[in-house]
Amino acid sequence: MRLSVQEAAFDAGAEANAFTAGLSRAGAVVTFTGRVRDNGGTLAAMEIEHYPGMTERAITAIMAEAVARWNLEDALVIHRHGRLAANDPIMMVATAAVHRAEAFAAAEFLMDYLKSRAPFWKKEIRPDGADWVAARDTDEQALRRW
Amino acid sequence: MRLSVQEAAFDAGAEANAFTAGLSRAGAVVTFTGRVRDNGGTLAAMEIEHYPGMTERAITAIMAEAVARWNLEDALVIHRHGRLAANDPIMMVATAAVHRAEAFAAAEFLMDYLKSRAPFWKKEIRPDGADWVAARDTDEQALRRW
Amino acid sequence: MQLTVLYFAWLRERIGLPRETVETNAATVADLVAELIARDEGHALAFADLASLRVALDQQLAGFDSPLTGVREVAFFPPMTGG
Amino acid sequence: MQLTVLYFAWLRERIGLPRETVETNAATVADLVAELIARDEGHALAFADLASLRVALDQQLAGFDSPLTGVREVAFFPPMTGG
Repeated sequence: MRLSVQEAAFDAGAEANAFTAGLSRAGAVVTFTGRVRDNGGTLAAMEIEHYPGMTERAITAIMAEAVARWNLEDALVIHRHGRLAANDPIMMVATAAVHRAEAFAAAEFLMDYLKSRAPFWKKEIRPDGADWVAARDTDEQALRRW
Repeated sequence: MRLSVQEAAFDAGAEANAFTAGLSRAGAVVTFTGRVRDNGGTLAAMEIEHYPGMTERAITAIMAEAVARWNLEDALVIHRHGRLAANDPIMMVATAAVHRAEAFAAAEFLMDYLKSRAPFWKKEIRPDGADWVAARDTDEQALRRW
Repeated sequence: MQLTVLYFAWLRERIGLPRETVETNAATVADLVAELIARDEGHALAFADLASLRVALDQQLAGFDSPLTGVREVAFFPPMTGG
Repeated sequence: MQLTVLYFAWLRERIGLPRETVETNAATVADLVAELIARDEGHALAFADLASLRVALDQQLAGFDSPLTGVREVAFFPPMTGG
């Protein structure tokens, strides 16, 4: 199980390969990569603020819960903060399990919790201004299925 | 949308990166990679037989359905046939959508259909014999949710 | 009519060949299966449990009651195990 | 008691600072918020709509009715938008 909260960009494919290389019993690996949408070219940058310390605690707790609940072989979370450009990777999750149902469920669970329970806040910077991204009701609703 | 039915191994990370590089509006990329489990060291090899022609037709139809149903930005399926070793990648699916719910749902849908509706058959080769892998009831059941 | 009949996986192994050309007047898949079973013990054994078999007509999944009108390629195989 | 109070995102911008040290006898988060609102217009504006805010006590999510006993760090912020 590995967590990295970092400012630097990351190579999602290389991270997925490194994650997979350590597995032996896992038949299923699911990855999710979140990217900065360019919003039709109107986005100049995205700034991600976080709460150092709580971020790591919250995500580690969520990962431990996912590993136990779906009997994962391994799990990975990378989440960036700082200033990002359009089409940059923001974060990724990887889960490995014997069968696919567990790997998919755990990846979706991790994403739902990261969206609404990990202390990150996104700000969209446009040429004409900036706005904090509002939380989506559908993200809060997504938590209720777990 | 790209489909490759191939005997050669593939680099799942490199394929995921190439898939992602072509995207602009997609905020969410989900990948699934299926691997040969070593079954505690008892597996000598896995042989995958397929039905050339029908394989491509069936998967292309499933992909087109997924792209339309979840409004995907793009989709990728790679599936190998022939002789594979333990821990080899068997296949991968990648889906890209504006938001994560659609990317996850489409990837799971594609996997459920590939498992039970694409004409592949797996044979496990052990030192002491070989067995065709039996279809799992849970795989057939998984189709009913779509 | 002349049909190409394909076999895959353990069905192919039991029958002992991957494909054969069949001259038949069978109206449906089930009629064709009955003709194949009558051929020899290998075919009879292979088709002993139709519930464990699937059929595709011209590369489209079909049922055992499907008509063979216009069909050129019939494939029989166990449930798929891809992915 | 002395508390470190942290602010994030638009809450930090409205209050105009990322953290402050507060000397307080507030029993609960709600009591502390009432004291902060009384400080100045910036705080009052920032805490105008508690339903749009979240609170963490020593880096654990909590409710506005939570007691502050033993707590050293209180953080206020809008709903998270990670992932």
